[in-house]
Amino acid sequence: MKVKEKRNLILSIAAVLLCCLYLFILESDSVAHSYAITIIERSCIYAVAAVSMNLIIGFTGQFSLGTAGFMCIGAYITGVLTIPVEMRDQIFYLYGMASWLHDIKLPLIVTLILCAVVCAGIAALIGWPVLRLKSDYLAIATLGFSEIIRAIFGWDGLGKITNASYGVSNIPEFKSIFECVIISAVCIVIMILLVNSSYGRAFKAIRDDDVAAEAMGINLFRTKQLSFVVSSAFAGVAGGLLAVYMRSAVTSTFTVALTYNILLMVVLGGIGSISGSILGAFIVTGSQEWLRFLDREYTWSELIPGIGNTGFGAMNVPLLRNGFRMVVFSLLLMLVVLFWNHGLTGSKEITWDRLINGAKKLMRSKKEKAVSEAE
Amino acid sequence: MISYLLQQLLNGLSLGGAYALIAIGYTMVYGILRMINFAHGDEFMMAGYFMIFSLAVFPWYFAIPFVILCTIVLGVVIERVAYKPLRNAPRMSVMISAIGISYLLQNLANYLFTAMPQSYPQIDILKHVYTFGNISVSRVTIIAPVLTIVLTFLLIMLVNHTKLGMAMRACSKDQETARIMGIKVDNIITTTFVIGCGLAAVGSILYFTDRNTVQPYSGSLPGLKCFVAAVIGGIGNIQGAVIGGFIVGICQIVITAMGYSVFSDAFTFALLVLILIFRPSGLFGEKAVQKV
Amino acid sequence: GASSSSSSTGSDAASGDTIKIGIFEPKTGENGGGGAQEELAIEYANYVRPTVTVGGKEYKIQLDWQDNQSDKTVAVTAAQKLIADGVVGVVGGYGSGVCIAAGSYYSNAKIPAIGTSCTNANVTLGNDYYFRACYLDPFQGEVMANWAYSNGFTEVATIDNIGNEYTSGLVKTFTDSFTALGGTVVDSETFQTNESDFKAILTNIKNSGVKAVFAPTDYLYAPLLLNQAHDLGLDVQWIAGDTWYSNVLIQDAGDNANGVVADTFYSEGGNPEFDAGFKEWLNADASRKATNLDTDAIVGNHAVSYDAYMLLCDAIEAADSLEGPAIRDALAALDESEGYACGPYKFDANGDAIKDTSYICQITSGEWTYQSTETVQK
Amino acid sequence: MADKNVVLNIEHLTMQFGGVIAVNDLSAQVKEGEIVALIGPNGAGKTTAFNCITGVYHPTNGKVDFCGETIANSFKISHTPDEITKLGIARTFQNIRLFPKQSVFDNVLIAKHMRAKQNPFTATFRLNKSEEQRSREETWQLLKEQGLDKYADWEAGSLPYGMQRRLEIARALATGPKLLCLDEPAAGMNPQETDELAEFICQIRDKYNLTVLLIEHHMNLVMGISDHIYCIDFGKMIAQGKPEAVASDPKVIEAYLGTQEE
Amino acid sequence: MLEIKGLSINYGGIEAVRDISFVVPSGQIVTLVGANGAGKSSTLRSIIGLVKAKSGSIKLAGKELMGSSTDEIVRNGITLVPEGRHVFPDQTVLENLKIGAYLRKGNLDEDIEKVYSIFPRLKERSWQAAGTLSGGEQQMLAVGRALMANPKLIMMDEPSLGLAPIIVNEIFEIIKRVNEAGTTVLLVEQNANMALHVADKAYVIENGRITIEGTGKELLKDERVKKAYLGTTA
Ligand SMILES: Nc1ncnc2c1ncn2[C@@H]1O[C@H](COP(=O)(O)OP(=O)(O)OP(=O)(O)O)[C@@H](O)[C@H]1O
Ligand SMILES: Nc1ncnc2c1ncn2[C@@H]1O[C@H](COP(=O)(O)OP(=O)(O)OP(=O)(O)O)[C@@H](O)[C@H]1O
Ligand SMILES: [Mg+2]
Ligand SMILES: [Mg+2]
Repeated sequence: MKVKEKRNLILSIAAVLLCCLYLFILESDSVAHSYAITIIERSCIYAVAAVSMNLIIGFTGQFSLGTAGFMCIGAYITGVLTIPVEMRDQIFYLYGMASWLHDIKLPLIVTLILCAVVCAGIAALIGWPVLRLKSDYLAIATLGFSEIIRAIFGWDGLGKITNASYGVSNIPEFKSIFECVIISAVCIVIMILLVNSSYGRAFKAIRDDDVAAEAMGINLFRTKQLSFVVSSAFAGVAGGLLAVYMRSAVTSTFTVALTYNILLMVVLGGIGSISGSILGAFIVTGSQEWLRFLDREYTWSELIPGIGNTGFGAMNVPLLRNGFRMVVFSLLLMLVVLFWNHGLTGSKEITWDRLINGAKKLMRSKKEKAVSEAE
Repeated sequence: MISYLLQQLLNGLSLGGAYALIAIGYTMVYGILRMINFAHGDEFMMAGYFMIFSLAVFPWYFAIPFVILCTIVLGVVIERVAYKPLRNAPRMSVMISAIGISYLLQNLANYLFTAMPQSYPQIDILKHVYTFGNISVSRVTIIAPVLTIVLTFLLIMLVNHTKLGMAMRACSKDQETARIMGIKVDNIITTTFVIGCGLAAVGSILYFTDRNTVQPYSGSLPGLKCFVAAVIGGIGNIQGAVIGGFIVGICQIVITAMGYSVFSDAFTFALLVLILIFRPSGLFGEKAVQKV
Repeated sequence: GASSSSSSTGSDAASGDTIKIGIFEPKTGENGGGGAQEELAIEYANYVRPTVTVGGKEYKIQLDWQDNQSDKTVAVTAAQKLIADGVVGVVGGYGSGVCIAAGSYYSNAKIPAIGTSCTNANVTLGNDYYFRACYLDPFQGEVMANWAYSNGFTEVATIDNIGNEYTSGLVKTFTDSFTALGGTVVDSETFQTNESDFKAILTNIKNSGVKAVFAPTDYLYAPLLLNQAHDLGLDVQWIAGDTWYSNVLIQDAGDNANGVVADTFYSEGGNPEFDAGFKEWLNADASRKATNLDTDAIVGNHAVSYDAYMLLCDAIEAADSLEGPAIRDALAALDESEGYACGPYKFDANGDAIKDTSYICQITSGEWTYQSTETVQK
Repeated sequence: MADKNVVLNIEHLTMQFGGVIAVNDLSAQVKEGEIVALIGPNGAGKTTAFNCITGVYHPTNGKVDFCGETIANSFKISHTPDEITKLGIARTFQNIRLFPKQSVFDNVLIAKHMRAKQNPFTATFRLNKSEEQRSREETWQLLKEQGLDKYADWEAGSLPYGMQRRLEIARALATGPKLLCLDEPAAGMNPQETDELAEFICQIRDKYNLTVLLIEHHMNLVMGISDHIYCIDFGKMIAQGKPEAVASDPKVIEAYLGTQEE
Repeated sequence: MLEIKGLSINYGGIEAVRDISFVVPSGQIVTLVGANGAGKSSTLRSIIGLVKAKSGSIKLAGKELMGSSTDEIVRNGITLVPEGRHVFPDQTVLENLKIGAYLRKGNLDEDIEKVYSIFPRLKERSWQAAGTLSGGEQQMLAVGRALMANPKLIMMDEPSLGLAPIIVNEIFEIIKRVNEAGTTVLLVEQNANMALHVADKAYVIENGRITIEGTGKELLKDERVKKAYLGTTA
């Protein structure tokens, strides 16, 4: 038992160090690696959003679809408070920026904390009426709130503060990839700690059977509220990070489609599994990028070397053209859902034990195959 | 002024009628599978494309049944491929499967028909414009609400007073017991999709005839709005969906006409949230009583 | 994993004797259609001019297409992908929003970019590396206001798409200029992106009794507006921006499109040599023509996209270098008149092409016809 | 009025759902340390009465006092189920309601959440180590006492049915109740298992100083262990008293037991 | 009438039923008794095709049913009164009865009257939504609904579960009456005492295996059965 724990600790530290090393390599020549860096940054940010959504959907069993709305709040707060003062007049050229706000510029960390606080506050307000609803009704109501939030930010009446739906641009980018990765990691770690605490157990109790949970002395409303508030706060932070990543914040980014996308990551990774959500975020973001090659038209000669540029070689590879990537992506998605309908991690955390056992099993089956073939 | 109001009311009714037909599809599938068919809006979009291609070949009186048929086939195929294998899977997976299909249809449409809006053919008999003084209405504006109400009436008769309807209601409550009664549950579910998609196809004809272009994302926003309409009416309830559809359509017109188009979607949602707070399962939804 | 392998190709932009030019256009998403048209023109430009000569050596130009999906989040990644691929310059794109989102990445990577039809001021403002081949919204707005007022419309209504920089910018400058000229905007209606039911606002406009409507929306909405207006019996002069100048409109809106007035960067016939060449190329391949919606009509987007590519090539040769800063400087200093579809080019301090003419066209009996050339003194 | 050792005092309790009067003017008392049974035909309102006591429903009329404090009455929505659990009433459900996917240990541990001194902040940042430690130890202790410790790592849903019933009772005990309310604990058990359950209930009563309120249709169990029986029909009390007295009451026989007893 | 041979059922690796064989002769009442989780319900559910069996054969009057879908099996004249009643809650009593006869064509009035005559209570309540009936009434309805299919074999899964003693007695009376009217009954019960009293033939299932079999009377006297299933009062 002890030995195993030790092994796991060592493995974990090694994994973290390896990741850091990889990041250092990327960081050392950030221009050359900019593509990898953006993918990692985007994945990290989506991972925060996915874990926060998993907290409320997967762990507390409350089907809330308000994530995009809270991300919108976070993004606008971050945007408005971090863009360089000298750029502001130019960005707010349509409405002019409110004078009291014009000269307030905060460091990123402070704005992110502010995002969390504001989103938490708004979540507490929204949660009060909405969390009494059940399953799909809760989903559509939160989705509705998210759209209302989007409309408010896009309203020209607030143009002096938010620049309405034209959004804010020129947000200073991350100083280094570490800034994004570390902030995301801290957010996720906090959520992991919460989930594994006594409150996390209360969340799961409500998810599994709310009537029984109540009979165990768990205050349904307050506990749901806690989960919703924390989840929304981190969704806000994720929104803030996304704004920095995109260097702009516009309402049209934070549509229902964004929520669906994050839900996709959560379910694909495995509902109720944090490691699953992170995996989901990286896979969904990554695969959309890695499949990019499908969008180009190729001739056969480009794919198969040495076949010459004439005749068959000059013909286009069928299917490959504009838009094919997304078709393939949706097909892959369907395949995963149909064949791993409990998500890639099967709703359980990925642990070293599971990985090692899996690897062992794989080895064994290979060996057996080899043996049987030899016979 | 009166003519102005009347004109806006007509606008609202025709939009509401198309919404109502789509909302019925959501409600029926939900009622029987407890599943939000996110792909429904995109099936509706595909029906639009089907019309473009079939009208290029057939006269309208062949094209319309043909489009309805194609949409039904599409819906049934989707049900068989993407939903049926997940009958025993967690609810969330089915939902993601639906979202996946929705992506797939959009991307496929994008791939096959490009992102450029394609012009929707004019069906002359629908486009005839009547003018009464200051009011102009095209025939489709009048047909939409009337057709909706007739179809809804037929549907309600079907569900409440036929053996098929009885089986549908049985499946919606308890599929396993329905099986024990000898009901072919899969066939009943297929029938539900047939009806839902058929109505979506009719809705799409009414909707696109008024809008003239189809593009791969044409289905997503009306899809969402009709889903909201279904929830407002109490999801699972056919009359509710129709009334929800009209409410959403009329509200949208009113809000836009008043100059608050930024809030036209938001208002729909605000209305939804309000209704849910006071009636947690929609206007006509059954109360979810949990007996402990 | 896979990301590192693709990014490792970053430094070999000029490997062997090819260089890459990035094409930053939406292939999918709401502006996918416009993007496709521009891509076509760029492809043609590449066909016309497949190489550049730098330092006495001839480099083959390879086009690196990246889809920005008309989505600002994706735009960032697409831009990064281009940067990672080591393109020497970027051409594109359709829609200002995505260009604004991606712009700072190009400037950070010191890669010059030339906007095709992104007409919003913010694309180039404060960005040393973004240039633009087309004119700006304020200019367009002014042109159309002049046209409207001088054609006897003193009262107009406007239709604005909230959240669309292009439309809002145009409506604003139009309104400013039009009121300055002495006209009044009687009714200003708005709608949200993705809306497809305009009957409510059209009924309002009908109720206001105006004779002309300024609706510089994305193309997407044009047939919807025209057809629904017809159904409502709203008979007015439609005035729009460059996006409406498209043959598809005639196809989509049929008779209802008659009378529409739009301005454009370029009107067919402006440069017969370009027209003929492009049409020949377009007709040579059925799939090209299909992408152009089965017509060989030439619109403004074609012309500016072609020009943007040519401008970049000219700048590379003028700089005689494949380094970003050098090309940028060459672009800033460029003053050329030969070889472009839309006439001579010169950039101002912001990087915007100095343009003082716009072509106004009208649909008469199912065809775009040239109406007048409007010039505005800056 | 309230006798010193009356734990639960139900006065004129009435619960109406639309037209159905499920509980009709029911008054009853439960004294400390007793096992009190509530019997009656199906749909008589037994579970509904339980639900009123445990705060799941708010009665239309009447009130319920627990240890001198009013926990339910018609005019103020005073206590939610969790508050009532906190005051010391624990319950089980007619249809087992465990957390089926969680381990047996976690099922019991969750009951400790309510009494632990913590807030989300301290819990998240592990500033409540000692509290957490104590909850875990107490849970172990309880599982051992109930003979469930060897199943601690099992998923609760995979336990044999009888064990699930037992776990549900253990989980209720973990909330530290004074009054334990059991709703048909023997449903779906065969006579043999029912006998074992009877023994178990008596054991825990003595061990934890509990008062037990019980709904049951197995007459062997009810007659064997209860100190006092209330019999209701159509929400109204029709008989009460010692088991023998109730069993021979003609009204009870007519409405509930039936004539032919074996 | 029904012949089960070597039936095994697996739930993802867990063997719920292992290789059991038994027969239900025509016109008799056969009962399966056993502890919780012994696999009784699983057996019934696989007979009617709700659960796919791993192996074995299920023959009704010589016809193999294994692998057929539930509705085909029901068509062959078997019905199940499921564990926990499962009436359709927001349809009326009458509608529930009509659904019971879903596969049949023609006039149902006669059969409905027949069911009403067995359960006069249901006639009084014929317009009430089934979900609002009391437990005992729902149980009657579930049995009545099964009878509407005019089955050759009716299977009942714990019909006495959670019912008041008086109704338990009534239910067993009904079982006898149904049987006398010519329907074969396969009964699963926890209440072994009562079940064995009405049964012509009985099987004891333990851990998915049949361990004891005999007539009802024999099993009532069997020491092992007494000890394990009948409790103190037997
Ligand atoms: N939430 C509810 N809404 C409507 N009616 C209800 C509700 N809960 C209970 N009832 C009705 O109240 C009556 C009493 O139900 P209750 O569950 O208390 O009976 P019970 O005595 O526990 O019966 P059983 O022994 O069958 O469990 C029944 O007629 C039932 O239908
Ligand atoms: N859907 C299922 N998935 C997994 N295991 C199951 C499932 N259904 C039943 N089992 C398991 O199969 C075994 C037999 O269950 P079954 O329901 O047949 O027992 P039973 O004899 O009817 O018991 P009871 O008297 O409780 O109704 C049990 O161990 C049960 O946990
Ligand atoms: Mg009860
Ligand atoms: Mg059973």
